[in-house]
Amino acid sequence: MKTTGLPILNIIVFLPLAGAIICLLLPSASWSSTSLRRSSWSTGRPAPAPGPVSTLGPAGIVGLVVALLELAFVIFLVIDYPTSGHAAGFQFVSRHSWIGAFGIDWSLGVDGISLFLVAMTALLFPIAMFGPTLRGNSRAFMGWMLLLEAACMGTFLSLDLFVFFVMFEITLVPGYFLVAGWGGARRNYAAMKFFIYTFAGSAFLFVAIIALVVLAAPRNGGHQTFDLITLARIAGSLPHADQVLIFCGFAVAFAVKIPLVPFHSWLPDTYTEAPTAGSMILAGILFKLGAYGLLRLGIYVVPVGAADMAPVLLTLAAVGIVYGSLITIMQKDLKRLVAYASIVDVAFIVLGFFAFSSQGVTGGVLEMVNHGLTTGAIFFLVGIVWERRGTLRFSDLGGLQKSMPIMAAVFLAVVMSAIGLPGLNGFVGEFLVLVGTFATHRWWAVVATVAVITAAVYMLWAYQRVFHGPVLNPANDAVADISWRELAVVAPLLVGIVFLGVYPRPFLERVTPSVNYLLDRVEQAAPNAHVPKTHNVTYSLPANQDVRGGPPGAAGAASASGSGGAGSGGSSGSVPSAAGSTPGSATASAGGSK
Amino acid sequence: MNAAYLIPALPLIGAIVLLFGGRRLREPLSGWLATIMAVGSFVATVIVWVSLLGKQASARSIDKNIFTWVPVNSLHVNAGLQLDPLSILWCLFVTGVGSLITLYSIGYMHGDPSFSRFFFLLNAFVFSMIVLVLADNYLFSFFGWEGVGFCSYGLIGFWFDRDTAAVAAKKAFVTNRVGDYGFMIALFLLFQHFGSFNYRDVLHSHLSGSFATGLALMLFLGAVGKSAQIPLYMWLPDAMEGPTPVSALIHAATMVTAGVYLVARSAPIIHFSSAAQWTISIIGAATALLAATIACNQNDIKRVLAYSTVSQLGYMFLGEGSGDYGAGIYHTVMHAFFKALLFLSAGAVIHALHDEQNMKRMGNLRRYLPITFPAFMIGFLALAAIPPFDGFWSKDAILAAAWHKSPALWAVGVLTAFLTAYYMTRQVVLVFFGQSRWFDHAKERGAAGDHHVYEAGGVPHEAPATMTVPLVILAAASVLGWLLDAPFGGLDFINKWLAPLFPPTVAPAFSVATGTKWLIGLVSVAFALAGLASGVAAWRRAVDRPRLEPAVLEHAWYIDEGVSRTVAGPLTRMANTFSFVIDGRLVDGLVRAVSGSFAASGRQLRRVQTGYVRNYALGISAGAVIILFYVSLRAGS
Amino acid sequence: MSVPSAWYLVLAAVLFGLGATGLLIRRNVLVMFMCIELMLNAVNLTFVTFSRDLNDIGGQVNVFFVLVVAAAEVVVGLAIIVAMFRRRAAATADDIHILKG
Amino acid sequence: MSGVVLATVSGLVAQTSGGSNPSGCAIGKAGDSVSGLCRAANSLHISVAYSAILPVLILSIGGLVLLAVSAVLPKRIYPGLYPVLSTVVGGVSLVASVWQWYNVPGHGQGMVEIGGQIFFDHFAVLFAILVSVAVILSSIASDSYLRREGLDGVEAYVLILMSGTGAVLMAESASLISLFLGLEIMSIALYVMAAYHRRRAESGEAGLKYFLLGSFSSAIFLYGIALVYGATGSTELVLIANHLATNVLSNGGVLLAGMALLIVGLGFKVAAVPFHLWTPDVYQGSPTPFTGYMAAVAKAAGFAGLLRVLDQGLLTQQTDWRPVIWVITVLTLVIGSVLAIASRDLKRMLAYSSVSQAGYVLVGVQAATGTGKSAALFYLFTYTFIVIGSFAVVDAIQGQGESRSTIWAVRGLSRRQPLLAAAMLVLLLAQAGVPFTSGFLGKFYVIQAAVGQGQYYLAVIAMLTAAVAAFFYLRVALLMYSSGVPAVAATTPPAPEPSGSTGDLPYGDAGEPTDVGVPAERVGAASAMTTTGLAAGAVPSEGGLATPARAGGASALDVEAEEDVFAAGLAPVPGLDPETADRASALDAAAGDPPYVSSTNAMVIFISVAFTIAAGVSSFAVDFAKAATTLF
Repeated sequence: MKTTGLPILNIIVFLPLAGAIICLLLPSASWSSTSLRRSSWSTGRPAPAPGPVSTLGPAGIVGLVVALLELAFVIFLVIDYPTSGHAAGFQFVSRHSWIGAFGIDWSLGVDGISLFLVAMTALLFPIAMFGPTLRGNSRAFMGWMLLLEAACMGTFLSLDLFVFFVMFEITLVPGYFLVAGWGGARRNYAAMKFFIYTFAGSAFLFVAIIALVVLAAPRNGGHQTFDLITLARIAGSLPHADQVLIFCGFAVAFAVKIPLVPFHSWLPDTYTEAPTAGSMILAGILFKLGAYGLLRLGIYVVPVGAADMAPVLLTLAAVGIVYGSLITIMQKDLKRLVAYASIVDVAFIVLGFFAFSSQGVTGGVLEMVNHGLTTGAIFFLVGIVWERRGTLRFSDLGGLQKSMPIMAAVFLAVVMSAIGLPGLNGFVGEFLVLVGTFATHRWWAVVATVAVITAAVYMLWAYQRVFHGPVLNPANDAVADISWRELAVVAPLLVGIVFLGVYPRPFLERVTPSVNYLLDRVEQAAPNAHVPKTHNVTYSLPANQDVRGGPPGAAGAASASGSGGAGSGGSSGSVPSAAGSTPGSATASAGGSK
Repeated sequence: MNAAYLIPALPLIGAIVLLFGGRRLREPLSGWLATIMAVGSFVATVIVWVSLLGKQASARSIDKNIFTWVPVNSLHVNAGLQLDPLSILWCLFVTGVGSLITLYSIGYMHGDPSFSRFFFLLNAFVFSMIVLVLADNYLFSFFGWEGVGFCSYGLIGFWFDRDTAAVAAKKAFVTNRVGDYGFMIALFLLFQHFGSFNYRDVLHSHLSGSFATGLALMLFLGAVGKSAQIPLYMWLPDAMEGPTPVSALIHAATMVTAGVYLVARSAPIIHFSSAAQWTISIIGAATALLAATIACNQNDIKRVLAYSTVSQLGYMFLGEGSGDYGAGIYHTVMHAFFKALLFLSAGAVIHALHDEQNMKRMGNLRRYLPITFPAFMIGFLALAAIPPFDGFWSKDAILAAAWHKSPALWAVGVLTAFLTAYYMTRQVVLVFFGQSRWFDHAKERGAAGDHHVYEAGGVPHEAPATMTVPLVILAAASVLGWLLDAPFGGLDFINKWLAPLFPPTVAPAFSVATGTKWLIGLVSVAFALAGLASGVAAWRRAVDRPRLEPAVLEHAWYIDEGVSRTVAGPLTRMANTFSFVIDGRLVDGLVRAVSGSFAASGRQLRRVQTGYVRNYALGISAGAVIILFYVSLRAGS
Repeated sequence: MSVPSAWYLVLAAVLFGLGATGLLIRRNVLVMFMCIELMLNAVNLTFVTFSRDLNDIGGQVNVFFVLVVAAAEVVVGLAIIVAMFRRRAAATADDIHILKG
Repeated sequence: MSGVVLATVSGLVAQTSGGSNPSGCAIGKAGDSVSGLCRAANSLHISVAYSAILPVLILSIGGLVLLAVSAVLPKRIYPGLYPVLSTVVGGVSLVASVWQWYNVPGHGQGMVEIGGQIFFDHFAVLFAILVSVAVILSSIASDSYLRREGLDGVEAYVLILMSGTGAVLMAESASLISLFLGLEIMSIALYVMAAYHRRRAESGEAGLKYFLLGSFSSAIFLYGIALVYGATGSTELVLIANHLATNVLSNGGVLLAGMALLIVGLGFKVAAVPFHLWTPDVYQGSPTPFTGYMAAVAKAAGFAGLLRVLDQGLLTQQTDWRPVIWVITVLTLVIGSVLAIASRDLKRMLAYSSVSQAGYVLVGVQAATGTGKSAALFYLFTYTFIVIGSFAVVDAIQGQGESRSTIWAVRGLSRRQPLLAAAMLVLLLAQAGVPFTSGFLGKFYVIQAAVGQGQYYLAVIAMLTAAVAAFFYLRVALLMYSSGVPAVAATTPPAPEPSGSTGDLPYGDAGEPTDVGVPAERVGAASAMTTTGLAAGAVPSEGGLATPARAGGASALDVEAEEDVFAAGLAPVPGLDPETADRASALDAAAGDPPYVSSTNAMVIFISVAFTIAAGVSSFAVDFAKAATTLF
């Protein structure tokens, strides 16, 4: 790795945090000068006497600089991420003891799965922070946003279950205040519901993590550890029922966060009430925390439990797709419709993960990124409509294409991405998920494919009711088209949407080895998962990251042949192998072709 | 053979330029750009075709890999082109007809505020269609397949401020998506079974019957959606809300034949399943007949042609299902010529009458439209299958194949031929003969404030040259095109050209006795003439003949309404129930009930906190007693 | 002949119960307070009984502690009661329930 | 009530009982009382390990010195001196405790000192540190309150020091009798502290209630001691444990009954359900800084006693008491949180919240393992800072006469006092258990203890309760950060119409006197109220204010009645508490003047917040608590 010496992951996590602190320390002149009650903590809506639009101000400048610097670091990371040798394990690992009494390390690492989530986060945040018109207290807004960014990065990059949980939980606080501080009319209700619902879900995650750690401790020489890799190695030797229960604990928490269908009812309220920036981040990134957790904690750590519960989750996902589609069709409000549509999209992610085929899982990962781009863009555009018109009810809209043709075109492109038009990103992810699912769980895929019809129904109906038809409401007659600034803001997302649809190869090349490695592990640990032997790709792991329990070289398994640091190397929380461990020389080819 | 890249590249470049710079290019320029790109694509196709001609019949296939699209382990999909006789044939008429129609549109779309958007979509359509036919694997074809669907959506809803257009566009897309559902399932099956989507890998395997049936039927479901067959045909008549050139290009000549292409391409799969073949031919025949009956009683000039398109597509599937892919494709090409001609002529008529589409308000236009009228007549005769025009020959080949398959299918085909001649005659009579009924209506519209009509003096005028030139070219093609595959004199170019793709193992040759062939031809001519005669007889004088225009036909057998009532209605109600009752009251209600129960129990528990010391002491005592009781149980045991 | 120690214990328990019951049913703060004293003394009796039973002086010594503590409680308790009811006519415990809910 | 005397005497006398009672010797053998007395007399000469009771000595002597100083000095000349002195005493005690920490005898294993009455171990020292810290913080925090309320004088600080003495004694006690003594020393001082505000009826009521019920529970506790004594023949925990470990009890019922009564008595002190009933009333009525002290110290000492009794004396009986504690834990967790949701008074809410927090400590207690104990210790230690800090903030918000005490008093705090609001936010989030606060690590620790014992259900219940509890913490946070700008009632925002009259109903966080952006006719009443409220000062008269505020509240309720269960608490519930609701609204309207935060208060708040965050992100506090019990 070229970036030895530069603790890039730590920078990525701490930079926004530092930015947030700087924002909070700034003098409060930027917001107390304006008329007090109206401006600060205002609703962010175009009020009758609209609250003053915040100029960037010092906080905005800090936020902008930090967010862009963060983006630069992440781009650097993506470029630097090794593709040769099909690196599958965690790269750029950084590990420091944190709370030694509990065996907690501050441990970060990135692999192909998290790499693009990090990239998407870094891309989406500046757009969300500076795209929508900000009303109200810019200082607090920037502070919360940067804090949220730090927490999201921390979640994606953590290699320690404690760090993961802590970061996962802390996202709620800025999320809560963003909704409550800048949201719509029912913001308090929505924020409270969001917080408490997900907080309650996390209870299970919390207990499951601790249970895993406690149960694993005796098998780790009595040392309690939260290290992901070590736990993954040990978890396989736990009793079967324990693994299943632990997985269930994970699954409940993540199902709430994702959200899977019976646990989704916080979502429409929250997304509808959140400010535009909040919706973008909530839908674009916070969803993914749950999905990512399901993959990283659920499938990676306790594959046996995941395999056992896969039918349940697949069913929930399939049901969610159909059910979500039906509900979405009937929505009467554009933002609410988009929020419900997200339920369908994320169900695809889960479907792909639990298909346990490399196409499905890769597709799921791609869907995570896709959904971030698409939903981020769509919420941004919805926000523009809202700023212009002050309403999102379909009955109030219609015929907007006449006055905002460019907007309509951009919106259509994003809508088509959501529908899954080939050539745009949505299709590749959706197709991979479905084809992967079909290979292992045919009938679930057959049900889920219905979404290709229903997505078209609700998305196009929504588009029709907003942009098509005669202008019946005079207020829709002279609406300003999307401005150059807004166009520039949404352009990166559009580029991403098209690029990932036309040429997803750079993405897939980095993701696939990690996914193969993951599935290889599932296959080893959980024969009941019935992983299809469709992957025939070599990959290499950095030393000390081999987590398969079996003896090295068993059944074509990859094992770090350097083997000095293999196995228990990364466990107990002393000072670690520092940033950037050397790539293991071992390669392995798993399985034959079909 | 790098010209191959130019075939899709030129329209793509055109589309991109028009997308970003269309508003700057403005009126005629963007139209011309699009036309040039389409023509360039056509030229490139011709070059490729010529180079293929120079090769051995068996070696006529060029693969061009552009880039790797989706690589995930064993799933390895390239964006690659495969130039073989079938794809080049399709490409030829797509780009050819496409060029003509693009040219025509420059005139037709004159003055439209969204002029460049139209040409962007046209170029994008041509690009997508080229990808569809040139792709070397099913998934990349699907890319084009959906691309044409998107362009179709954009073009049907081109005049978005009409509610009907917006609804029709959405309906077309959604209906197509139902077909795509089948296509996607077929793709999954392909991957699961072959681990590949490449035509080269897929189409040379031996398949078991049941798998082949499933796969073929799923593919055919895709084709049904795209090509407007029963039960997914309803979108096509509604699609006439789009500008007429769009109807000509997309909804008559090219896009709707994608299904025909797909079936032809998948012939090596289909031939393993006789069930699938029967399904295809029966659906084709049934669609042909059903649509023909409906067409007999439509008053909108374009809707008649639309139903006629559905009907003719049915013929094509009948031919393919009967095993004569050559016949089906022959008819596809011929149909592209004459139906494009008919639509463009109809467009000229509409143009002349300032967007009047109701045939009952036309009449006697032959005097005013000197070029359009003969063009339309040629198209009419071709469609009505009057020899020696195009339609006769290709239809004859299909009917022969149908006869071979089953006389019943043939009978349906012949009946359809009769109806075809009848409704086309009706149309011609109503539009071009009889009284001038448009004049009154023009005056009415003028009085009603439609100054455009009023200022034009109310007199229909012939279209500009950009519109008439394509008419003339297409008319010529409709007269002479049949020579491409004439059943005699060794002129069956198309059959020979396609022979490497449909070897006897895939499409077993059959022979119909020469006498029978003659008989079939004569019978169909007789029926066509009968239809023509009865049409003239019925409509020469009258404009309204209620007995021949039952409402049931005017409403297309009430199938659309029936579907809305039996499928859409309950579905909507179900969705409504789901979203407002189950989701709102049950799922969310449960959440609210839980949270509410906490709040409520809090309020109830507050009553325990009375503020009286004795009550508190009682609470402590009660707690103590309970614990004492518990330990006494333990001590006792 | 000596009385079995169990009798003392039962007596003490009854006294304790009486004290507790008194606290629960009486309204007068002073009476309630006396009930608590009664409970404490019941405990003292228990201590002494056990002390005798176990032949252990410690139990008896404990009684002294309890007496001291009870005295201290009396001092503070009465002070609070006096302060509280200096501005009220009635002196029942039920009169003080501003704080509730 | 000299700490020295008490400690020494208790040491002496306990020595007698301890000396006379080697295990099992008493039963059957006729040792006469005379010889017992003789031995008692002899043992007057036993050496007293003063180092073991250093904090007790310092705190009690310090209290006496304070009294003496105040007697010598002319009255009210140096009112600022007493808090300083009290803080100094607390500081000395803290230093002594820290010294103790590094000089625990028995190679860090701890030892029983002073005739089996006093434990000198890390556990005790940790509590000594805790109590010293609480004494320091409360002394500082009390100053501004007492001066504002005109109550300044030496007595308050003497009481703080004395109750601290008792609390430390409880934690150090090695016998049930010294535990009882410590409990009484602490409690009696606390009764007085509760009733300290002479002019507030609530304060007197709180004192009286606390006194009556506290005495009642003390009696029960004492009876428990007597029964345990009867069953095991000793009051010393070590001897009890030895006895139970080596003998089969003939009278197990007596022991169990005694155990039950001990649990009741200590459960009262820690405010575990169902013995919590006094808590809200007393916490609400007591002077605010004292409430914080009470919540920190009394609870900690109660838990220290509970841990001593259950985990040391009666560890062998854990199969008997663990189910009891389990049920109490669940009840405490759930009922505490649920009641807090319904509560509208800040102090009362925090009281219920402290009940709920006690539940988490109980989770650690009932695990009955080393992890459980250190988890409980850690929780208590961090909670001390959180709760004292929280009440210090509440004190600042309440103002003169504790007049602004409902949760609506914090509305808009972020604008008026941003730093205060931020501090309160941190403390609230810590109580809710949000990461990067000590509260989170505490929950983490206790849950770990529970899970280590296989108590998955309890762990899940506890964490779900945390979610419920998050509601009322966040409600306060939300009010602090809400602007008072009424949001609109419609589910979607209205079109930007110039008039702006579309549905500007107060909503959700309402019950608020609407200020800006509301049609004039609606503002009228509210602004009238505002001025009246300002004029009327702290306590508004009833008539003029009731109507408009209730109208606002009702309309808010109409909107939210349908579905806003989550936001329900944000509007006053009509009919329940109109008086407080009205007053709160009026006061909020009048709350133009930001709450006054004295520098001493600010110091306390800062220390609390700093510790809460520092302990949440680093491991020192965890290591500390772990050391306190691994060496136990």
